[in-house]
Amino acid sequence: MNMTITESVGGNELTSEAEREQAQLGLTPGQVAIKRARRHPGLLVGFGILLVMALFAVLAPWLAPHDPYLQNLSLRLLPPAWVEGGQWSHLLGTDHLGRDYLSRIIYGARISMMIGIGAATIGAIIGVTLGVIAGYFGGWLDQAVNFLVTCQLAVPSLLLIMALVFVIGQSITVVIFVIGATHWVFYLVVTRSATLRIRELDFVAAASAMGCSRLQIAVKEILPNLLNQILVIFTLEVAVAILNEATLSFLGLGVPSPTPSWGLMIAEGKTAMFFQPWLVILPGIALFVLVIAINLLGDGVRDVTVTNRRS
Amino acid sequence: MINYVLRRALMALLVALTVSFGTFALFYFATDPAQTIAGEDAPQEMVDAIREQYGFDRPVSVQYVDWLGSVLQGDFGQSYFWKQPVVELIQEHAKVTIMLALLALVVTVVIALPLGISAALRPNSWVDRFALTTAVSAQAIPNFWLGLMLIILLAVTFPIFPVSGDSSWRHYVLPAFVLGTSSVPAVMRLTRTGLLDVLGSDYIRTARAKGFTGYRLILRQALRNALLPIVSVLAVQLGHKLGGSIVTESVFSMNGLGRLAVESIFNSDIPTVQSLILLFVLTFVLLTLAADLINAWLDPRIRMG
Amino acid sequence: GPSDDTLVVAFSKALTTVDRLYSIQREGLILSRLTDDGLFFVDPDTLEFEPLAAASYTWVSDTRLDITLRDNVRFHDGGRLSADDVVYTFRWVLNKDSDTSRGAVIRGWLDSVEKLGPLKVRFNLKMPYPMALRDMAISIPLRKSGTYDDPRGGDQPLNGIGPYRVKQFDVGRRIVLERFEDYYPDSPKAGARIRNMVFRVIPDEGTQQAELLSGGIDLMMDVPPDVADNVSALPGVERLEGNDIRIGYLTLDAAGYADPDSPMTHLKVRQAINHAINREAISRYLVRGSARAIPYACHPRQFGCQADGPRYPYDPEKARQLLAEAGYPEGFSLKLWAYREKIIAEAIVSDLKAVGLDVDLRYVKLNVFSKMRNDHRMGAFFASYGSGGTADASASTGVHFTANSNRNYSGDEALSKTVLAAERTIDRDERRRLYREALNRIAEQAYWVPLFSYSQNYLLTPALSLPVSEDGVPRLWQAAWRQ
Amino acid sequence: MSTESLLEIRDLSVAIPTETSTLRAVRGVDLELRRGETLGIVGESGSGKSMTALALMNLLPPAARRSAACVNFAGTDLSTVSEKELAGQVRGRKIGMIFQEPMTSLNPVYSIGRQLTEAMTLHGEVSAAQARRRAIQLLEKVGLPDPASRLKQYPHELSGGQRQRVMIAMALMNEPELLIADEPTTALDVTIQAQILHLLRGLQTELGMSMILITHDLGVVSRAADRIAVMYAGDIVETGTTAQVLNDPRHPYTRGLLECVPGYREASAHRLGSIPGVVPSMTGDIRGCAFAARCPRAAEECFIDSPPTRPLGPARTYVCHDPEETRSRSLLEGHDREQTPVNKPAKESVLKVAGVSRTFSVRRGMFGKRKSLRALDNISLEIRKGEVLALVGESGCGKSTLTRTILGLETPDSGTVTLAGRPVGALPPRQRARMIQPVFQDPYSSLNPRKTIGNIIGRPLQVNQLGAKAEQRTRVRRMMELVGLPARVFNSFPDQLSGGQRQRVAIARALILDPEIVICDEPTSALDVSVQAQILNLLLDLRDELDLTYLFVTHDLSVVAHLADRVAVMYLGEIVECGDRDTVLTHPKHPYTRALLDSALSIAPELDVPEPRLTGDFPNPMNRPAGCPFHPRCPLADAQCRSRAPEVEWAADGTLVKCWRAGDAAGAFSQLSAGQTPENWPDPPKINKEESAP
Ligand SMILES: Nc1ncnc2c1ncn2[C@@H]1O[C@H](COP(=O)(O)OP(=O)(O)OP(=O)(O)O)[C@@H](O)[C@H]1O
Ligand SMILES: Nc1ncnc2c1ncn2[C@@H]1O[C@H](COP(=O)(O)OP(=O)(O)OP(=O)(O)O)[C@@H](O)[C@H]1O
Ligand SMILES: [Mg+2]
Ligand SMILES: [Mg+2]
Repeated sequence: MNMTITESVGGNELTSEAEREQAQLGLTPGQVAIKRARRHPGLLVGFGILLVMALFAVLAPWLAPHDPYLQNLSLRLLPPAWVEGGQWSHLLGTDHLGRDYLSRIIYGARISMMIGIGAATIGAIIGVTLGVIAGYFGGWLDQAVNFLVTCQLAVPSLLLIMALVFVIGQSITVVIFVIGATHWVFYLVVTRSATLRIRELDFVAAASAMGCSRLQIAVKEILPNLLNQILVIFTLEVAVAILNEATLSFLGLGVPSPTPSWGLMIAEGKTAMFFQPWLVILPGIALFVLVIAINLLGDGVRDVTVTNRRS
Repeated sequence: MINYVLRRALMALLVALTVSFGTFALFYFATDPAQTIAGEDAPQEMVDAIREQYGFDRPVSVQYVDWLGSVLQGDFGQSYFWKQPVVELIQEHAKVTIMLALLALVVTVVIALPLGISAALRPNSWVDRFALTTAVSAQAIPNFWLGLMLIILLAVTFPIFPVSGDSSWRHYVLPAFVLGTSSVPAVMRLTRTGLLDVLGSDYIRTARAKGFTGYRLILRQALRNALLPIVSVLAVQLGHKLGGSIVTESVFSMNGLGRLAVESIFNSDIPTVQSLILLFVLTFVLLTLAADLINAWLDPRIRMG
Repeated sequence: GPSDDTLVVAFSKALTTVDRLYSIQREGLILSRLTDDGLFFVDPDTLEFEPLAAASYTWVSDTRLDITLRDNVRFHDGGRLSADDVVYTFRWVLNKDSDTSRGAVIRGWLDSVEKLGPLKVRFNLKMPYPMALRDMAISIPLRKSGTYDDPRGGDQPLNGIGPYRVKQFDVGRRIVLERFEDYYPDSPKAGARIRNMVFRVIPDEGTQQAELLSGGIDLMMDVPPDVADNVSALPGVERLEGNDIRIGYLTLDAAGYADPDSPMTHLKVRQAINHAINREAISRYLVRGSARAIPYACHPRQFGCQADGPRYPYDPEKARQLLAEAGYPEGFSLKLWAYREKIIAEAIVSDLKAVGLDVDLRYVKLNVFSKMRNDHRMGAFFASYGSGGTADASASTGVHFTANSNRNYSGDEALSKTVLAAERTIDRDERRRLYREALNRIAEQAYWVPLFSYSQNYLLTPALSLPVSEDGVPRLWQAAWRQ
Repeated sequence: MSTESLLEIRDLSVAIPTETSTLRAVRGVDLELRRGETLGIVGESGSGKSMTALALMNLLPPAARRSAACVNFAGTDLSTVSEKELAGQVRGRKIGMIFQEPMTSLNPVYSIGRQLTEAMTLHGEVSAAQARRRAIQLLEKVGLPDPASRLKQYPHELSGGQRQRVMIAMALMNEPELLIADEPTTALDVTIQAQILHLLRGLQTELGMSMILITHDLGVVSRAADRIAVMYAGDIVETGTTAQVLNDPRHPYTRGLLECVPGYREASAHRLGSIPGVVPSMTGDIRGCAFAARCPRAAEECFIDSPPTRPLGPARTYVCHDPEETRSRSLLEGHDREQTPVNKPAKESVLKVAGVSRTFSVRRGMFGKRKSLRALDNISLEIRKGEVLALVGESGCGKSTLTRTILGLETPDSGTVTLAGRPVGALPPRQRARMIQPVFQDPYSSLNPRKTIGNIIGRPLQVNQLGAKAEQRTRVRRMMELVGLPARVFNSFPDQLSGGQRQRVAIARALILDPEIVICDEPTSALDVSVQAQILNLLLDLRDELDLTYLFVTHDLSVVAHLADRVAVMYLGEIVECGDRDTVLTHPKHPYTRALLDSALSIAPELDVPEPRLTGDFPNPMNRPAGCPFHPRCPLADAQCRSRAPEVEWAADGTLVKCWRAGDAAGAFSQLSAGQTPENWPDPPKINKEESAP
């Protein structure tokens, strides 16, 4: 079956005019990337936002005004402070159980990032391993991997995730593993095709001529050349995983309550969305900003690390 | 070619069997469908009776083989939960989803292709930047949230469209838009990079050296090449929309396959889940096969090797 | 709306069949009260079981019940109800192959049915069974003789004897009812005012609200209190509130099924948990309306729900102290399972965390929940029970504490004997005594944390008047348009 | 030939803004072209040849900016004409263009016929039928048999040479006045190159076109061009007639380039000349002469002032300060090689290939069946200690597969490769690695771009666990010194090195394990002549110093003549001739060898493009012809050749030949050189041969 994910991710064109130019500039690939990054507004903005949000996530216990789990049933459903009926001690109001919404949103960044990074890491491990194996060893291994990919693609991934979470049970770990275990195709497709291309390159032949084992070649020669692309996919997959978690939680099969997950908060706010719209709008915005920042960063990384072809 | 199609069909079947056995086993070990069938407050006698009646007390392999046997005879079974032949159930729900998916595809194509093409024609221009911004934002907006916001805005605050349901064309506007925009970024980017690649290729330079310019260059030389990856991605997107309209359907309370699938899962309605998976897998494989065949028709290299 | 004399009601879940004999859903019950009559019915005000299609009944002995039918009851197809139809209906239910939803329950106590005359029927019971009338009232609608002969059913979706007849049934979408003009006028349910009723399936609550506001539906049931508060504040919406016989409770694994070393096997721990949960606040702020905290393992409106065993007021200090005494000064980890009312489950979790327990909320779907519960793999779970609308402690206390019940996590044999005895006795005083004994035992041992009774919230258009019932099941045949 | 000027370019510049600065790809080029004349533009890669050509028709990449004082083409100034007019009137009508890459220059999804005819119908003045007739006629003319049925074919069904013919036909559809051919033969095999050049030459004369022929191959221009412009770093540094420039080069760069070509001076007796460094990229402010940094004659002024244009006669100029004080300085530090190791006494063989065959199974297209592809067919070969064995053959004949098999990277289906008495397959990889090492063709793909140079060179030591870390480092440094790499690149990445430097890295990596045998698979074919010369010199020096044995794969016979001791000629997976260099090159016995020799273009301004003796393309190895695999292209083939494959034979002078008519061949060839055509030589392509000498 054809691989159908074809969006291009920083392909290493190993020979190009511009490389020669780079050569004469005498910069290492890393230096070139940094130099380009400095002039890439999307990347800078994305990185900036992400940095702030990551800070919030890490420092949540100190930055959040309240305990995100602390309920006060007599202060339920307060609107944000600037709306009539709001209180300044609860800047963004409270939820159904009288928990401080701002604190929950701040802690939500933690959950989202944890799940995003966790799931993307698991996906990367699975996808890259399978991709390199399929690409480098080929043959029946490739066929087997191909079969797995078809299975994975043919079943709507959300459905699969929901079924798995439903059956295994809801917890953050399960969500991370299930999302990770269903989001490796992109890694696989890209690393497989890159491996296929790289394995034909002469330096791989040179490595086996000097006595490297196949494993050494896969790990030491091929893998380093995939890192850029893996990094780009990783960032994009973090965003995808975050959105997936939110969607899952929204549908009631994500992280368990009372964990402050943005998707869950939207789901909980949904019943009241016509009357307390902020319950839905605020976590949505948080989610949007985080994901857009990650995507900007990912796109940026792709732009600056791609070895340029003729423009 | 027949060979090829057969090979693909076999693959689809294998995939479907693998996946369906997986789900079967999972559900068997983790849920009690009898209770859902009986309902929350059902007395225990009732639950036990149901369990026995449906044969849930038999070993998983027996149940699976049983199911498979009847499927092979063309009988997809009776839904545990809906107490209706699964085939009928699917037929009923498929209408909504097919409609929704096709409309969404139209939305995607109508937004993504012109954007992608104009961005590729003028890289780094404001159109390009606009397209890119659209893509990045559309990618970051949670789909379900967009749906909710649209409901708040266009169904409640300004009641232009109905909040939910699937009984008239107006019910489909918002969901199709929401579902359609979800694949705009991918398709748009692909169109853009694909067309850029083509426009930067040697044969386009040849065409220009022959005297082609402007729209004739695009239409008569570049389009067909640029279409190849788009056909594939659209097929995949359509496949995912058919099966994956879960979120949209639940936000807009539409009675389609996605919702059916979710409810069947929630209710451990195994015959329905199984049949749906079979359906999704076959649809997906057929769509990608169709895309491959279209591509083969478009591209002689694929056709003849 | 009143203009076309059509009442549109929202259902959250789709009905799979309109035949009550083959469904157990609550929606089915609501619908069935319109389309079907049984021999008896539950009086919405007193919650007593009264004759409906039956004109009268007599207990010939503890195990023999004779019933005389009304002579003017017609099926929707015009046929008259006769003893043959009643005998056919019950024999069909008793027949194992018929696979009706209630068959197993009825077979548990009913031995046989005989026709004594054109309008006279005799029921032979296997044992004394006080809930016989309830079962007939709630679960056995009368069917015309021969209804199930044709496996596909007739061309009509349902041939009942209720005040409304089914006109159209789109599975998963809507059900259209029409007033049955030949309904027997001496029925307590006679005199339906609204001509047409439509039940639309709208699973999503937000959607239901929007539809209500825009006039798409006239009535919304089971409205969460928050929503009811919010929506009723808007013009054009009315809110109704009524009792519900449903109760919420926490079951603790006192028997140590899931884990023999579970802290739940300690009485003090169970008592601590009872003290830790602020039922008053939860019922006041979260359940609201007529909801009240309940002290014992039954709904106060149920027959037999009178006890004087220990009560456990909200007292976190005491709870901590009890935990320490039980050997858990630092608390312990606990999985709390739940499948409905997530907010309440969360509130409970929060209360338990406050006394130092590390609680992991496992909120799952019913089929997973019941698998876990039936396999006795839960340490503690939050659940609710509606007693099938029955105002009798047998439906709550009985169901949860008999030895062979999967819901019973007490492992208390003696208790089980007590409740069983109460179910086999016709004598009302003896039954009261037995239930008091059982409820006191449960309270002493703190097998449960009885939480609260529920209330029902309805949202409706102001044009509609709807009397609320005591059991939480809306009596739509009494609905009418305001002038 | 008229002397009327067709094209006059004054001060043409092209600037390409890059991320960091502006690249000045073309800097004030002046050119003139008369009707019917062929102008050759030569220069190393990156010197701006293509940009100049593209600038003429304004087909530059979108970012590039063009400026010119005037581009006067047949009376119109192309620099001021609108894009619309350019597209409608000039491109494809008055100026035709052929590009370097025949593989990618045709649109893969449209048929040949459509692509040919639309070149005419696009401009709207001819009917489809007329265009079709013309297409068929032209395809016939460019030597594609059965042209009518070709029209339905798609580019991928044609070989590279055939595609290039289609490109030529396409460019000629509207009978342009000027044909620009940008490296039309670079990607093709020598035999095909000769055919294409000959074809172009003939067509040009027949149609009275002018032509700009862009190439980096001095041999090609020397034969095909009337006049030459030598380009360096975006500027023309010397112009004149072909004979003038090649026989009496004035610019140090031109002279340097010529010295670098193997065989320019008498074969193999000398080290090649070389130009140090690489073509600079012209960014930012440029002061002085662009060549100064590499010029052996550079004086102070060269670094400060732009060099003046010095006229030497009509249309003969060069751009150089030509400093007085360095006039005596020789361009060549090149010294004669101390000893000429030709015909050293044959030593014992170190590597033996015996009856090796290898068949691949490949699937073509989505619906295709697997087919077998016979890449190596019963190959036997022997490499002796200390010699250079050159392996020549056209692309796809299996050279690389053979080297990979020898290296043990590919397992043969049958036959054995014996290294020091043991089969390679049985040797533990590390032991094998210490005896035999490769140097590959593409210096860009043969180094892992993610590793530093030091790392790359030291990696074999690491893998084979030879020596401690510190020791490895010293060995790497010594090795770098030996191959002439500056120590400062130790921590650089391959990206930061030029092609020549990279190839040195590859050589260092191969040599660090002290192997006996080095397998060089076209180590210089991706490099410019100036760099090729450096590498060839280095390889020969190393051989003498380290007593190495080389298997040198190449398709360039002048390289073979320069360095080989023995030559093996390969055709379609078979060795068809193998023997001492001098014997093989002077008395070829196999008709294929002979054809290869004919096609190789040495620098000889006085000679014309030779008439190709070999028709047809290198066959697809998936459809091997029956009988002698060479017979469809062989001028001498007879019934026997068509039906039975020839056996290996040993000629009296110790050469191995695989040809039924090897005996006759020698005779046939000598007759040929006398100008007689044997019966069975095919007719050369039908084009008008009346051409005037340059
Ligand atoms: N699309 C492009 N974008 C940026 N720089 C380019 C582009 N194409 C070519 N260049 C640069 O312009 C300069 C001249 O390129 P040009 O292609 O004219 O060289 P050339 O002499 O034709 O070389 P070759 O023999 O490799 O074809 C080179 O430095 C090259 O790197
Ligand atoms: N791994 C492979 N699978 C299938 N076919 C192959 C493989 N390797 C080589 N071939 C085919 O074998 C034939 C010989 O290839 P090889 O690379 O040895 O030729 P070559 O003489 O080195 O050509 P070039 O001069 O282009 O490098 C070619 O037709 C090639 O397509
Ligand atoms: Mg060029
Ligand atoms: Mg090769």
